[in-house]
Amino acid sequence: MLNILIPLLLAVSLVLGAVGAFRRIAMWRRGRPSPVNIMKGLASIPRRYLVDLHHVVERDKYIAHTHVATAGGFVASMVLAIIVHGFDLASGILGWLLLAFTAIMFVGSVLVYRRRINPPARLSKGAFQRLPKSLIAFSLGMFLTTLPAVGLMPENAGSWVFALVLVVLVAWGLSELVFGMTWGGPMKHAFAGALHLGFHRRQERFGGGRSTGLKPLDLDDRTAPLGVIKPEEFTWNQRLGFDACVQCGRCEAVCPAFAAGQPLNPKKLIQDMVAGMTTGTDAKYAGSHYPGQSGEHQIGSGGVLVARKGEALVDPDTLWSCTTCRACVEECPMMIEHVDAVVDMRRHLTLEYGDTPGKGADVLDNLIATDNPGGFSPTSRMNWAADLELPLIKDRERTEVLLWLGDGVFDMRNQRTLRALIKVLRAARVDFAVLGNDERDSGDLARRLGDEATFQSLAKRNIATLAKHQFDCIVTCDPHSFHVLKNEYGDFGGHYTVYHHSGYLDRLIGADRLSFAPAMPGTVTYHDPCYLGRYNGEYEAPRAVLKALGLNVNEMVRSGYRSRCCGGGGGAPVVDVPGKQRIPDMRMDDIRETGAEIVAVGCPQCTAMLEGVVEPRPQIKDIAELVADALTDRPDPRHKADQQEPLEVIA
Amino acid sequence: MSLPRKNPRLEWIARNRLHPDHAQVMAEQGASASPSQWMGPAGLVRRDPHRIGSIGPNGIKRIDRSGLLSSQAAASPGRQAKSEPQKPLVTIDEPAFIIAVVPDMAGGELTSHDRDVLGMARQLADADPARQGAVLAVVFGSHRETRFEHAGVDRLLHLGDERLEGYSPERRLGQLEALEREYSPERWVFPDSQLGGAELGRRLSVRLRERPATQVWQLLSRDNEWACECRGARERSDIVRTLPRCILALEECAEPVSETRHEVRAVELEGSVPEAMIRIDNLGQVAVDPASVALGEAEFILSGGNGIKNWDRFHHAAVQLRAAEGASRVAVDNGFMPRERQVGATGTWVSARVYIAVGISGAIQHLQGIERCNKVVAINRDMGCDMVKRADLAVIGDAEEILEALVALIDQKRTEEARHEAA
Amino acid sequence: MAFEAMFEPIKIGSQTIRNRVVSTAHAEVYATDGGMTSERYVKYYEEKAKGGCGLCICGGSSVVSIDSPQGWWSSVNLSTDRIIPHFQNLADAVHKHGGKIMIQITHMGRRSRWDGYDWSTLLSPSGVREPVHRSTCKTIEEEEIWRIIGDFAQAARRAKEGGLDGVELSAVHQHLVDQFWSPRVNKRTDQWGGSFENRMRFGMEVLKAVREEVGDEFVVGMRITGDEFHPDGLDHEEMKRIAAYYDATGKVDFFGVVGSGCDTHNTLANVIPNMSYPPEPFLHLAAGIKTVVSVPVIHAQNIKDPNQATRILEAGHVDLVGMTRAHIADPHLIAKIKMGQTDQIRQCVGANYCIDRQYQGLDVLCIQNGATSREYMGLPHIIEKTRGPLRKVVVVGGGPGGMEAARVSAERGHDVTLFEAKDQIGGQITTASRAPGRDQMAGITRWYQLELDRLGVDIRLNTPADEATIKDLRPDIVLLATGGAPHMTQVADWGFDEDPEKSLIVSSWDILDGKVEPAKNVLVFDTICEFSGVSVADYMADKGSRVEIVTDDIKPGAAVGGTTFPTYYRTLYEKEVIMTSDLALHKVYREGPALVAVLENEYTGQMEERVVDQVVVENGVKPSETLYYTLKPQSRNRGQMDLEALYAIEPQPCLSEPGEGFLLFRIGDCTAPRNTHAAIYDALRLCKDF
Amino acid sequence: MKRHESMASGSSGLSVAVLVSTGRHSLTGRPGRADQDARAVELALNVENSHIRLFHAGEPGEECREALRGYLGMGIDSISLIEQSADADVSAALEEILRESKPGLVLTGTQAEQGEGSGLLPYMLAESLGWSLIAGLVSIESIEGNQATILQALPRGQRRRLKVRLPAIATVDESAARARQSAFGPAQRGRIDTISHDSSTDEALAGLSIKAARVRPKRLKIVKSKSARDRFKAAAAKSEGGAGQVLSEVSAQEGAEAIFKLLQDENVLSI
Repeated sequence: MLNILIPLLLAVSLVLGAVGAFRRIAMWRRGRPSPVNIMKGLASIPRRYLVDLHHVVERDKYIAHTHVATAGGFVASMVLAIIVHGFDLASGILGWLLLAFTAIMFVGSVLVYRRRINPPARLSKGAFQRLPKSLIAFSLGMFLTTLPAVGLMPENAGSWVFALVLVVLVAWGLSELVFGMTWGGPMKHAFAGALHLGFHRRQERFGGGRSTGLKPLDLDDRTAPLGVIKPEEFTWNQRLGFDACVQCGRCEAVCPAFAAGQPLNPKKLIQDMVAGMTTGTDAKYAGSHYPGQSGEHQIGSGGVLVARKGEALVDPDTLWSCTTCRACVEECPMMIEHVDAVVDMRRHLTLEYGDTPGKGADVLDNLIATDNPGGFSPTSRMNWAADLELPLIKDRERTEVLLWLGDGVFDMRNQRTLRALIKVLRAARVDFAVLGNDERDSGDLARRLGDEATFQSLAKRNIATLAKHQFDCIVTCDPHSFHVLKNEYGDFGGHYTVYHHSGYLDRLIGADRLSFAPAMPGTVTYHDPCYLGRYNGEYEAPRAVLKALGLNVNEMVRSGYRSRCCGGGGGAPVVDVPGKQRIPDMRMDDIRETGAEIVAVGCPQCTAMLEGVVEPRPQIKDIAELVADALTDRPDPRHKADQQEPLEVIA
Repeated sequence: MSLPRKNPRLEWIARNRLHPDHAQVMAEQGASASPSQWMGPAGLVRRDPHRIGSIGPNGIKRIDRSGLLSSQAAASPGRQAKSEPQKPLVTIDEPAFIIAVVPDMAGGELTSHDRDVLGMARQLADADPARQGAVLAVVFGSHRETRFEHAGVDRLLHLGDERLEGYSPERRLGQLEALEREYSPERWVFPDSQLGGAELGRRLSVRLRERPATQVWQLLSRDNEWACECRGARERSDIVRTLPRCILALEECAEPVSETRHEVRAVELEGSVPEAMIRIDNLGQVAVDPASVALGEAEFILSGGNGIKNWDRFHHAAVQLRAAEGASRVAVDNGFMPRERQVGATGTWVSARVYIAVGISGAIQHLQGIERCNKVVAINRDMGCDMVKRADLAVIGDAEEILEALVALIDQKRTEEARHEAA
Repeated sequence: MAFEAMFEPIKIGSQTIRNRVVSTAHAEVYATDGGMTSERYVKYYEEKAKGGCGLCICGGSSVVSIDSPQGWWSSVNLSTDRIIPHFQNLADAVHKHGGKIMIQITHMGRRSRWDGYDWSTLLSPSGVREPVHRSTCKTIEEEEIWRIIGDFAQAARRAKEGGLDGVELSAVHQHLVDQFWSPRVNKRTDQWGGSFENRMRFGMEVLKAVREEVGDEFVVGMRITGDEFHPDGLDHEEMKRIAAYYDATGKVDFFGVVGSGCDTHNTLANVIPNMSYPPEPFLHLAAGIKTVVSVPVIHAQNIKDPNQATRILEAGHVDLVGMTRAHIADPHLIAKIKMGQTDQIRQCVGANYCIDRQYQGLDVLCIQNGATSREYMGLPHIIEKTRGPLRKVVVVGGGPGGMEAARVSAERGHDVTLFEAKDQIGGQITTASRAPGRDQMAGITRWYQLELDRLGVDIRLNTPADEATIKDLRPDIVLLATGGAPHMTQVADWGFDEDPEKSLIVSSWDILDGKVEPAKNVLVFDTICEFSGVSVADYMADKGSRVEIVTDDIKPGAAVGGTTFPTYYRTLYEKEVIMTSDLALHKVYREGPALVAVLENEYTGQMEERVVDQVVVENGVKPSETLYYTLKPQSRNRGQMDLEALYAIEPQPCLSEPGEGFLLFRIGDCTAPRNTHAAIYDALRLCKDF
Repeated sequence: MKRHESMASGSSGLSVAVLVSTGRHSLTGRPGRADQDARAVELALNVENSHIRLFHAGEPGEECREALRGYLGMGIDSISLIEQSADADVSAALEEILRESKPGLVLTGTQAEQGEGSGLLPYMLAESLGWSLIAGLVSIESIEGNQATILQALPRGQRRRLKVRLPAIATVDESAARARQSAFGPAQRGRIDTISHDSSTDEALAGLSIKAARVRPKRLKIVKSKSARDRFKAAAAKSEGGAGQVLSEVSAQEGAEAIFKLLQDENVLSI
């Protein structure tokens, strides 16, 4: 009986799976087009799965091992089962292999099961609570079914009842694991996830690459939608990506807004995107909600994801709570792009409705009228430096370093950082110049607030200005400008070598162009700015600079790629969505835990946010300030300077 | 004052320092009329230096060491009475022309803006001695201004009709048209202010088909012809133009009249004024949240200082009075009030109609910050403090008790009013 | 950004000034060695530049000619090329921090003393004597006029060669240039006097010669008055005409405007308005000048607060604000604004200790900041945390010495407890601030209160410390700053008794503190002649008493400085207080309901009496020493301070010596009665190394 | 008049015309919405059941269009741009347009950000059309029939309630609710319909000389005395009122009554 039923079950499930797959793909394809290379994409899946994805999964050893055992065991078992049972080729090694893999899978499944007893809050329940049982059913069923095939058990051993039990077990397992995969069960992640790896909209992320710049909108095309409000307005591969979500909740666990009690949960957001594509309701969602929200939500009238008035799946405040820190993206084993989705929807709210909340409207108006978010006169950009006699690039034929000052020029706190940086550059005799009043806001803030039009206007004008001058590289102490200049201006024809000041200072130190007095006693910790770390992968240079100063960095628990945002990114302080606590306060608690007296930072936003925490608290110092404080006048400067070779990286 | 009684013999002795009785007479004379020096029982001379000298015939303190004139002493020394010097009165009986001014009269009194505008009108009226003009002020409704004469008003047209009381631009326009018919003023001058002048001035200008000069901030005299400089484009430009007939002038457009008094001769409209078509009904002023108004702009401020012990009660009183809250520097430094509430030279300059200073002694910086307040009320324990000297009304006593009584009084009036309305 | 208006750069001539804040010219009294700028001078200005000041104009009344003696005020001497290298040091020090520095140059004419140094013959257009300096002078001759014009040009050249950014020609304070301008002084009938043009001629020739010598790039400004306030002097309209006249030449890069003349004691007090004046009392004069000139206008006079400065600048009354005394009190004023620490600014209270010392030929010091002008000695404006052991410091007494000791110790990072017997800190400052027009003194205390709160000092009010409470805290260091009490028992015949009912005399403290109500007829006997006596007389007269203030010194308030006694005199005379000198209080006795005070003439011994209701005695302070002598034997150092270390601004050796028990020091009036500055200075130099 | 009433309160709702001008940013001079006019549009958008039309009379050009897009971005479909020469007196053209389109309510800013900025235009239109005029409108509370209840701005943040007969022309005060954000999408899609119209040259304009505004500091205390000592005293003395009434030794109740009376006399108590 079994040798008829099992192949039949296999066949049926495969057919059903294929049908489901077809329907699912068709559903994804209802999104906007996004060109991909199908064959290349498909071919890349195994390597991306085994290397890139596993790289992320491996951060949690328990689940990594479990996943290898379960998923590896299943894939192998399934293939072998088709051969062994479907084509009745049980003889020899294959049957034994199948037994071995189902056994491995069984062990994995038990581990999954154990995980699901009192699971951490970040994990969704619902259908996912069933999954370990299905896994066990499949592995156990298939193991037992295979025993006779290899001759460990006599054919027709046991009663028909036993056989029936086996069939039910296998059927259960197959339905969950094979066509459940394409019909929206919890195993959907395997199917969608694999394809998502192949057709990811940021192909650069695989193989150790990095792709963090936002994709531009084509503003000249009057028919193209401005951002996203309906599920179909996402590109098809974004939709595919949402569907890949396994609801592991790692994003939720790292999201600063979620922790602060602001109404954002990246996992729920992705699930809402899925609900938008499929059922239109979050009734079946069984994970944590957006903080402060509960109950069921339906897609809004007209099929919109976000409602301006009334209700929809997503509240605008959810979108505006995001600091665009990319912690969720960094942590996602399925490599889903949460931030892109957030910004896409923000774009629609801002560009179509002018619904930027809080001080957003003022800031954008200022950027349009004065090229800086504070609304200061553009001719007063250099007021802060009247006594520094900074060389203007327009007076120079060429310069090694173009120092991009950023809007921190209007902020008295950041002026101290800039002064420190200039002191250091002068001590190292760096040939630098500034744009002066010709500089404009980089456009970062406008872009994160969804105002792509203002961003592009600023970007294009900045690029035109930069094109007039000759320089080897740009140095800035603002990671936001750094990111935009480095990663986002390229789409508009601006390609530059850009350094964050920590990176540049590291090079100067490496080239022995700076000398320091012995470090003062005291403990230091370092806070990674999101736009320097996760966005640009620069974790080492700032630490190297601190080390060169003789400072020992007491690392925070959350540092490096897992650094917690200060709360200052993505325009979050501008829109200021209320929560239960403030993100910078949480970050300051992280800092206090280290016992550090000084927290070294490398971003004007971080400085402002952390200094906003009420005293007593550790001192906040930019890396440039720490370097400037430690400088000693070099002996015999002039002589050495004359023979100074330019830094090879610059020349 | 009684006439001094004279004794020629004693006077003679007093004048004659060689007379044997001289010293005794001098002492007696002094003793009878507040002695400055006499012999004490211990045989030591006793002096009262405060009594030395007397007020001489010029009203100036005089010390007569010769003793020659001392018997004529009229009054003992004391503070000289200060009197306001009388300014010359200007009368213009037959003016060559009329400059009509329509002041805002906010609160029934000339505002400082009104005085500036009257000052400008004065310049226009007095420019040519050969052709002396008169300034005619038009006042609608009731008023309590007593110093028109010091503001440069030659003629006063007081239209006391109660229907002209309050905001009534259409009726007022009708009256001004009548004035135009009867007096044909050479120029019309309005304060360009939100209090009414800006609106009424523009209404009249278009009615008279005159293109007015608006936001005029100074008069210019060019080749014997008047010109003016105006603000344009929302404070962004200055416009120089010849002076038209209708002028809407900004604050500080001219110095107010300060050196002359004027006649304030009452005039009336002879003819009857046709009933204006009324399309706007004034439903009255609306209560606004004092917190929505910037401190520097607030109309009514309750300000607290060192003398406040219970700040909760102070805040409660401010809410009840519907007054904006201010504070002295000391109260802010001590952490009882936020920095942005600090009034004074080192904080915010305020210009309230009424400023109540509770328990504020009145540091000189604070007094500077309230210089532009119309009425200052001091509630203080210390009668000698500078705030009491500055105040228009000072109540000496326990600040909290007085505040509490005031709040209770207002509560009571409000309840009465509510009952009245309900009835 | 708050205070934006203060931070907008401005061009003066060829120079860009980084902000709108100026330390205007004042006599520092620090130049040495024939008028050369010294290290002290350089460090004093460097500190301001470091603190962010935009422009420093140094060297008030720096002389260009040898017959304008510089020695009396240790001012700078530009009559010799020897000055040039000194200027180079000064310029480098200020430029290093982004500041600009110019110097005021002048010939003081008659406004000086002749009885010393080279025994110069002073000069003036018409030989009219100057009251403030009691100086006679000769009438200047044509040849001398041309010599001095040349001296001005040479002095400007020296400033330029020394690397300074400009010169300010002083035509204010009745120096030679405005002596020519003012009809009060210039009675000449030749081409240098009479008509407007003639009176202007000397200044114009000076300006031309200077401009000729230094060229167009070097900044040349003028400091002028806005109104002399003399009936026969220059009034505001005349000054506007003068300013416009010089401005029209295009040779002047800026004008500094000061309200009031100053050739009498009374007008002199206006020039540096003390705490009794309103804020910026003479701004209208500077604003008036600004309406007629085309170049930037600087105005100083009672501008001390960033809000005030911002308001003035935003309104456009003037282009730059002078915050000179504000910088003496806190040279880091600008830096603190930029750091968002405006509440930490030590604000000038207008005590005029600085300028009143200057008029006595003493170096300029700040009543509340012991570090100012002592930068060269290594006294810090910013106290750094100690790297040594953290200690328990107990300070007893919350007067100026105690407050500064607690502040400095806490800044060092120590655990500080401050005991104060009264219900508020401040000590004698609180008493002093009760007199009319002296309330700003309390600003000193307010700053300390804010700082001590910020630093987390444990302040125990209403707590008279005794041996037990102190030792309970297990202190490492005990600092006594317990001050003293009025010294009422010096003459037994005064009839003082601890029981107020029996006592025939009252202390000035009891009156000012409100413990004793002023009576109707009062005699104040003031033998100290400092602020306290005139303050109490003023206070009582203000409350309605008839007051006679008697001193055995040469005049009441004799020891009150030159810019402050006039404001006392104005109010005392106004309130009809009788001021009597040369009489000592011999005895007080009761006669019926009245008190009789027997006074003895200092010079003849003749006695006379006053019949009054109340006799108030100001006889200074008697130190409170009880606690000290209780603790002394138990302390490690037996209460002794190492004076060599103290005066050399070095750590007390006992701090680094091992041993059990606490160290004991006493500072301020509980040692010997001196003044606020002395107490603060002692506390700073002692505690900065804890 | 009859026809107007039907326009103002008919079933089709109130017809609101907003006269908008081109603004200039105060610091950079870049073209954009004029602040008060944008507030007028905002007010119009908040009138329930209304039909809104925007008019601009002026010289068409890129800057003008860019500025007008600012209004379109508020969600307005189209603006009628009445072509006029740069030196035109636009009142005649606007009068004609308004006469034709018969709105129930006309809203516009109090003062233009460019040109003379005399704020006279709405008065001229009201006078020549014979409509009501409201100065300093802050908010519209209700519209019933041909009557509107509105709040008018007074200095120091105070408000006055008025009932006005429609049709009316209202100048909108700068303290009215701020205009909504102008969004890029609708700004790009909205139409600017050009209407040709004869220009009548504003002859007086040639007689004006216009420059950038000078700084005009507020007047400081005036001390004009001819006596040097009086000037000196006035400058150096603290401000004292002098003849104030001092109530000492009165009960708290009596003190409170005296203060209450003063507050009533000064009309600062809202009871």
